[in-house]
Amino acid sequence: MSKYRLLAMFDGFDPAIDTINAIKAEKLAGVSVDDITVMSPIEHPDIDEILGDRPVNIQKFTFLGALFGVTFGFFFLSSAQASFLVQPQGGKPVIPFPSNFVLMYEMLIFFGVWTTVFAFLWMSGLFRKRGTLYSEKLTVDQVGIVVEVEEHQLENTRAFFNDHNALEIREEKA
Amino acid sequence: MQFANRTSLNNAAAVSIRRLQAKLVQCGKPFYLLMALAVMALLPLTAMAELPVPSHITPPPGEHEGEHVPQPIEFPHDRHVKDMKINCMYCHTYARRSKVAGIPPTSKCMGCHKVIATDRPRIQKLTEYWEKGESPRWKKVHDVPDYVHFTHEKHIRKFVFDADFPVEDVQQVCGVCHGEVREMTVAEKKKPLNMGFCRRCHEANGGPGDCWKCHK
Amino acid sequence: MAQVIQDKIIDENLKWSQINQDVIRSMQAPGKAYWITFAVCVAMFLTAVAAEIYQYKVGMGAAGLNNPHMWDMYIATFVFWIGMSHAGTLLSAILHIIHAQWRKPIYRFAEAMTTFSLMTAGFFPMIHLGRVWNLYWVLPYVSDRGIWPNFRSPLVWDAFAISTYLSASALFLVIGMIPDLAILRDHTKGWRKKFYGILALGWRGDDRQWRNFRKTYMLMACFLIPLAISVHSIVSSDFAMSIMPGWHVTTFPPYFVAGALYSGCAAIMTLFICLRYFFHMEEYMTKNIMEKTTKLTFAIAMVWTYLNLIEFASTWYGHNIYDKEVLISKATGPYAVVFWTMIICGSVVPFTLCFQKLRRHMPTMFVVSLLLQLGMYVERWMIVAPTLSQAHQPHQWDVLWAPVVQWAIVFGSFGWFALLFLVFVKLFPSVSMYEVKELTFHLQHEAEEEKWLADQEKHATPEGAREKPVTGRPGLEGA
Amino acid sequence: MSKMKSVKIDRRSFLKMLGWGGAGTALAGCDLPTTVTLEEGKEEVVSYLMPEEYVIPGIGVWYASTCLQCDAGCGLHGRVREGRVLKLEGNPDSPINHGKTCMMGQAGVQAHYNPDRVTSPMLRKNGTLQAVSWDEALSELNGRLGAVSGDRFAMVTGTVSGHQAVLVSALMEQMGSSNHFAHETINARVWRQVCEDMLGDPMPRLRLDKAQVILSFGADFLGTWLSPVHMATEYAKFRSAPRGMLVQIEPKMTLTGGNADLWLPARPGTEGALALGIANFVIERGWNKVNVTPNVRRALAEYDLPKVEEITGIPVSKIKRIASLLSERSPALVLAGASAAGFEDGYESVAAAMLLNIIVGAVGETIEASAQFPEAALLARQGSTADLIKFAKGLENKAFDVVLFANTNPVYTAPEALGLEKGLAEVGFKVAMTQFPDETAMLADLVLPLASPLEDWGTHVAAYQAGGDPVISVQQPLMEPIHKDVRGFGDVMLGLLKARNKEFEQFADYYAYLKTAMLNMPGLADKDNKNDAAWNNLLQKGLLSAKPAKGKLSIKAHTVEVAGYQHSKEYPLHLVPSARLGLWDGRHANIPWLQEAPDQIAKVVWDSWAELHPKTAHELGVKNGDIIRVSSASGSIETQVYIHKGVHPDVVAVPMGQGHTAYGRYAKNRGANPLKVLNPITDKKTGELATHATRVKVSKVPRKNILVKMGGSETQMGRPLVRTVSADQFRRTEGEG
Amino acid sequence: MSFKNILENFSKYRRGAEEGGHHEYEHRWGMAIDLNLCIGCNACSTACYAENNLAVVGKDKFEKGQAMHWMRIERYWDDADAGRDFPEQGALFLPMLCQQCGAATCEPVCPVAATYHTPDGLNAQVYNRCIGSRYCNNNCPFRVRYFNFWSYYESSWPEPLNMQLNPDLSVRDKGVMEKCTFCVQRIRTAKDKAQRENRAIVDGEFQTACAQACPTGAIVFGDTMDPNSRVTKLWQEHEVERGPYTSKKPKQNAELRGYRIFEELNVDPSIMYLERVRETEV
Repeated sequence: MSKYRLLAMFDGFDPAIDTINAIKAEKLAGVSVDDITVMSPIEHPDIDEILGDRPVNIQKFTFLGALFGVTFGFFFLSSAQASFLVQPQGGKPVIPFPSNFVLMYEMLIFFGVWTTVFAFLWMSGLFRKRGTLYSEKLTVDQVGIVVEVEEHQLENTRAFFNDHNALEIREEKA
Repeated sequence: MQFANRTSLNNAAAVSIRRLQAKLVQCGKPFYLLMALAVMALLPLTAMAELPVPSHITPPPGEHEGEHVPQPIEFPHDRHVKDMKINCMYCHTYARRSKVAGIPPTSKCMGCHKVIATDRPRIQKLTEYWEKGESPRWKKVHDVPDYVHFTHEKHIRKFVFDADFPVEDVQQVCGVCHGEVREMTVAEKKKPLNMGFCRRCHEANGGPGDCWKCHK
Repeated sequence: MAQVIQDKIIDENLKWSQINQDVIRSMQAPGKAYWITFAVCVAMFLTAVAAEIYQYKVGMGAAGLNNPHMWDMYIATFVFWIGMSHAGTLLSAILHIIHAQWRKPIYRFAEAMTTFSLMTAGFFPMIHLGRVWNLYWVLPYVSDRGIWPNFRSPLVWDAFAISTYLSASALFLVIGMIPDLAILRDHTKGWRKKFYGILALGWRGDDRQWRNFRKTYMLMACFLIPLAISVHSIVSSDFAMSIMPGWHVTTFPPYFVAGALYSGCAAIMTLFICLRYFFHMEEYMTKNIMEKTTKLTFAIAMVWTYLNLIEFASTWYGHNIYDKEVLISKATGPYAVVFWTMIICGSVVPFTLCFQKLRRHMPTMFVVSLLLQLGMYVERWMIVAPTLSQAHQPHQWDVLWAPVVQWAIVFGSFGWFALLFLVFVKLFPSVSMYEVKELTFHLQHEAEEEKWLADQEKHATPEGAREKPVTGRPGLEGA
Repeated sequence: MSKMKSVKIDRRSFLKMLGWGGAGTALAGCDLPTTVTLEEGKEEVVSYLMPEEYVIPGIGVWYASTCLQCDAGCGLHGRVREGRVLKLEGNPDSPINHGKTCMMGQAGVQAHYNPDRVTSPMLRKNGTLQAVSWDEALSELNGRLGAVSGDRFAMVTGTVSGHQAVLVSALMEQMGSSNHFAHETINARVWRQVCEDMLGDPMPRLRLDKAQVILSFGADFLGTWLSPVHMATEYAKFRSAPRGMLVQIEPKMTLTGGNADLWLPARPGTEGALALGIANFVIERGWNKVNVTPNVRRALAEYDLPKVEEITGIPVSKIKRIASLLSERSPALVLAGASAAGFEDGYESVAAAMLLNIIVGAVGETIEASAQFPEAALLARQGSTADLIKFAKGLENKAFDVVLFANTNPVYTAPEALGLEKGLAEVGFKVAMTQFPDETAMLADLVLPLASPLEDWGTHVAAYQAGGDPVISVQQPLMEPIHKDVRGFGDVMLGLLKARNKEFEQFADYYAYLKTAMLNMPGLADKDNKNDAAWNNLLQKGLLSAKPAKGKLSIKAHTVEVAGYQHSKEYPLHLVPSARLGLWDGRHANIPWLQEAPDQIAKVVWDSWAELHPKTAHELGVKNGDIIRVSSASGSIETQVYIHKGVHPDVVAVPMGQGHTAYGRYAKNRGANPLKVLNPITDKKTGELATHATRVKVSKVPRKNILVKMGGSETQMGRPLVRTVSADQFRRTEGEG
Repeated sequence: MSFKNILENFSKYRRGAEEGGHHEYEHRWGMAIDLNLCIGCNACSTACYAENNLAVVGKDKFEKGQAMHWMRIERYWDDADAGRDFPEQGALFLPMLCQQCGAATCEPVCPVAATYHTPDGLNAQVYNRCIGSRYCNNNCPFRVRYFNFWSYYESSWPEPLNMQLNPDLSVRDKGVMEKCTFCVQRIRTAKDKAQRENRAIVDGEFQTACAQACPTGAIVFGDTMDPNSRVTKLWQEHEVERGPYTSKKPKQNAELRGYRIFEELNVDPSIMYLERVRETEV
């Protein structure tokens, strides 16, 4: 049995939210609210709310990156300084804290930012192949809902979306 | 100095970077600026990629592909050193007394060659110079930049006289920087003689690390 | 009701498709005026390049520097451009964190300004170096020679801070632009479609992307605020960490940060008016937003003025003869004209921003914003030059006015900046489309909510409805 | 000549330059992108043919010689490396300079390596100087010399001593001429005459180190007077505990004035009256250590203090103070230099100072008999401006057919009013022996390029013998001539003599002559030491001390008459052509180091300036950098104004040294030459040019330039950079010595 | 491993100048300049030009303030003279050269460590490392660093003047900062010689060019760590001690002449000046 993906397009958020609420209320057989994907031109707080607890883990990477930055910074700087003993003195010690703190601060941010960005690219699944179901209207004002169903539920789903005022429905084989 | 002695692989990289630099220099200044920008962007990655490796290697690694330098007289080092077993400092007599090793005065050459091998074309050329009262204008093969202060005298003292190294084998010491001169006719530059080369040797052999020891 | 319209940030009934179209229209093939401006900028930039080539060939003497004046306009300009970059961060990061909605239509070009002014600023340390070709020695790379930069030097901190700031702000700009790039990908043709298709990184706007996007954006904003402040503190430490009178000032870091925000805000005002005028963006860059920007500018101007005065006061009470003499000489010496220009442009001109009529009058604001920037530029120069003129050793006192090479390069930097900006507005959306959409969505939402509330109240206490102020919309104006 | 060369190869091969391939060996300091890669085979190395054992490449060796930058005769040590002389230092054995040097001595290398030297003989053909060979030049010269008889031949030199003086007088003898003129602008001729007349010793030793107070009437002994380096070393002792006090009276602050404890500008030309006034007061109070004859006493009595104040402009209180200092702080020393001597009655003024010396008992205490050099023929023939005037007179009378100039540049230094250029145009054949294309050489018919002092042999006997034993110092070459076509002064002279006298043919060259002469010098070398070892010893030490013929001072105090002060309506100001330690009389204007070295007081570089007192400047309405015209009866010069308080308001002081019209790239067309506008007034007694007697007027020229000087602020702005303590405190902490 | 290095020597690397810094000084070259003896004659300055390959910049560049005199004689007039007709007490001369500060402010600001402190107590300037940011001179209260604003090789030493160039130190090209080195090439030569002869350096064995030329002997150069050197004795005599200002004891005898310029800036200069003596009674 092959699986199909369906994209239903809605005019604005209100019908989409209604549809999701309907799915949440298990009006659509075989589709759980956890499996649907909502595509929208902007981010809508209500949709987040309805879709429930979908975790975001970027901040953990950020934390680790920043932590790495600051520790790496310290050891990098002080090992460089400790191996370069002819460096300017000016009456200052070999491993001076004030300047190292400044540089560690910068390195904290540097690594923090970069890990955040890499984490974003990875976690948001930007490069992941997820079918071709897409419509250019999604970047104008329409909201799309993508569900994955078994072949036998295809008709049923279509009807469901049409019931909920979907403007357009596209489908593809998973 | 702990950061360190790179492996020969790294050194090869350094050599190629130097070549690249030289090429860029030929290309012109904008490339230099571009390179600086590029390095600026990539800097922290570089730092992560090449963390220090410890090592104590004597003599320092490093090779250099020297060019053949045409000299007024094709002086056969191999003949003198290998076959005749003449000590380097017999001719390069200032090495133990001065910054420079010195080219032997023409009188020194003539000291032997008034009688030895006078029929050879190279010796005849030498005799010609001698009779004119001139010295040949030799081309410098081993050179360091003008901002470098290098003294032969100190190195010879440390590695030969203070170390009780047999003076007749001094070629081995000289060879650390000058390569196997006894295998060459005209001397060629076989060691990079750049700062990394000097520094690695100074680290491995307890030489001074003060900038002003070697820079002037 | 008129009052209400005036108070709106933008018209919430803007069609989303209209937003797309308007912005894409601004990016279409440029007209004559654009090309003329472009040519002028190229000419300015090329003049600077010629001056720099000359200077590179003959040495720094071409810039007319001398023994006490080892630094001059190059460093002042460097500080100016770094300062300029702060406004973008302020608008996008700080206002983002505190949910000030009015930032949304204008933060994009402010962010671009950040990146470009950093790119401009980055040139100046190079131009100013005696041996540019060895610039990379400032960077901490593992070297065969076993030597490192001197991590104590504020100039090395600069190198760290600027490269961090440049990469972070560029990433912030690019990441924040991804949804817009997806819009462009979907609604353009030809090479642009391919180009944006690559840059959009496959953005489809699904909920997972949006969630991660928001989080990332917020995290980066959180990083950028301390980063921006540290960057300008570090730039100020080029001076504050020295022992020179007039430089070794404890209040320099906040003073520099305030000055940076100040000049950045002024620059935003200038660009705001330019974009509004040239691209007919009146619907997005409304006078209301302008007003908010000017109010913010005024507040920062006052902070700057205060810090300026407190610097003078601390010098005065500190009673160090060296410091004091530099201060007196600033106000009365050979550079007095410049000093009073700084005071008038920096502290007096901003009072025009107190008047609503003037705030809403674009030509006036344009002139004022330029004056503020002039004031901020000479402020930077007043930090650099007088101290060098009159430092500890009276034998080496000297007065220096920069010769033509320096001026050419400084002007050229403005050309370069404008050039980058001109290219940017034609390649990338200078108004953030998705955020404007969000803004209209929220405004609609708010309006409906309010209406609903008002209805509720009408039902409950019908007589109270008249008393309720129509402007009260907390949560939208933010701070 | 070929023989000489072989001698040099044998003995002095270390002078050969090693590996100087021109630009190839240039020390490119730091790596430009174009020089970052070092390629093999780009530079050349050359070895010695046959080196001395002690010559090691890379190691500098010091050789002794003598400094010829002025005529003080300081001993030198020159550092030679790879055949190049790199640095000059003082010879510590020399009693004159004790291992020290002045800035001019330091700059000797730049005179030697000067890029504007004359490199080959030049003969005037069709009105222009053209390079010729030495053979051609010498045959022309010998021909001309053969055709001239007796006094129709004249020779003009600077101060010349040692064996060069011997050769010069030999040549004059051979030519049968008595017209040898020694010309020196900066000299102490009047002082010498006064010393001779009043003390019986022309150059008595001055013991600055013993003096407790020095009163100097314009004697710039730290800068330009007698033997500056020696005086400075003595000054150090004078200033060390117990510290002596220096009072300087002069119209324009000199270097010595800048170091005085009390600097007073008397009205120019009234120094004599001031000295007499002080003397009068000293005797009046009975502070004199030596009694004077009634005649002298009567003459002095005329100078009562109010009158002296009127003449000199120095307040009575100050005069009294000086007088009491002279007696309180015994021993005292009174000196008189250019600004006192440079007047019509200059001799009298200096004599007045000497009288003061006698009265306060300085003679015998701080003025000692000189150690006289036993060989009279080697003594310095000291230059003077009187000789220049005599020479100019001769030119005016068309008395010379052939003139030979050697190491002197009178066309530059002579005042316009002497008409030297015009007179020279009438001379049939003028020969200039010089290192540089100076103004005189430009007028000459034949220019013979001389070797620089660092390339040449010679011996020198300083006029002012500083030590207990008189010395003759040896000048030996420190390197091979840079330019192949130059010859030493002695060699040229010897060549000319050989052509006239067979006796000289026994000497291959001047080196051989000198060596023979020195080794045969009676009373100097040991009898049995006439060998190479003795010679090498001499060269190593650089000088030879002689047993002194100790002289005795015999005081002859006589009445002194000084003229009163005359105001002038037409020319209200005095022109002071001040001498600079640095450019000297202009002979060092082609040395970049000395041009770039700021004047010690004015701190101006690379140009001339006219010092004006702020009051005078205010009256004229001029500011720093404005151009003024300084005109005397004999001409005018234009230069920039420098306002400072170290000049008398009646004075405009223009330093000597600039205003060359030739003399190479560094000197040519730079500034103005104050000597040019001097009136031809002479000192009545000695015939010396009265350098300070010219009256001038100043007018503003509507032009302005930027005064290029070193230093921003003129005062310390309240910063404790140079801190001062009082002499009392110094005495308390560092004692009486 | 560097990590181990840090752990083992951390406390050593944390020692500032107040605790003696991390390196052991072999020598600490210093000077005493007696302003009572200095006559301002410029001999030292010219000697410096001769010894150290200083460029002659010419009138135009001198006017711009680009002169390269490592040693300059500053001449001041008394502030009090402002109201007087004549400077009756003469001028004030101050030989100003790099003070080789123990806690030099130029050192920590150099981005590439081209200026640093040697074990000889000198502020070294490594020309070939310098990138020309010129921060060091900005941070030097004495303003004794000189920047090569132009390339002077061609203009300053036309043939054959370049033959005079001292091969013991480099000729600096454009874009490089330079300054007084206390004639480090002479120090180096003397140290090499002493090492060769297996002995310590003798005081007075060599001098800097300025000290050697100075006709009045106002400049005394030597090793302040050598208890028998002339310079040490002078320092002791005048109760001037090395070290930061903050840890200073007051002088026993406040009237002694020794002082260090800008000592209150805590830079620990290596040059002690002796106050100029003035006969205040006149």
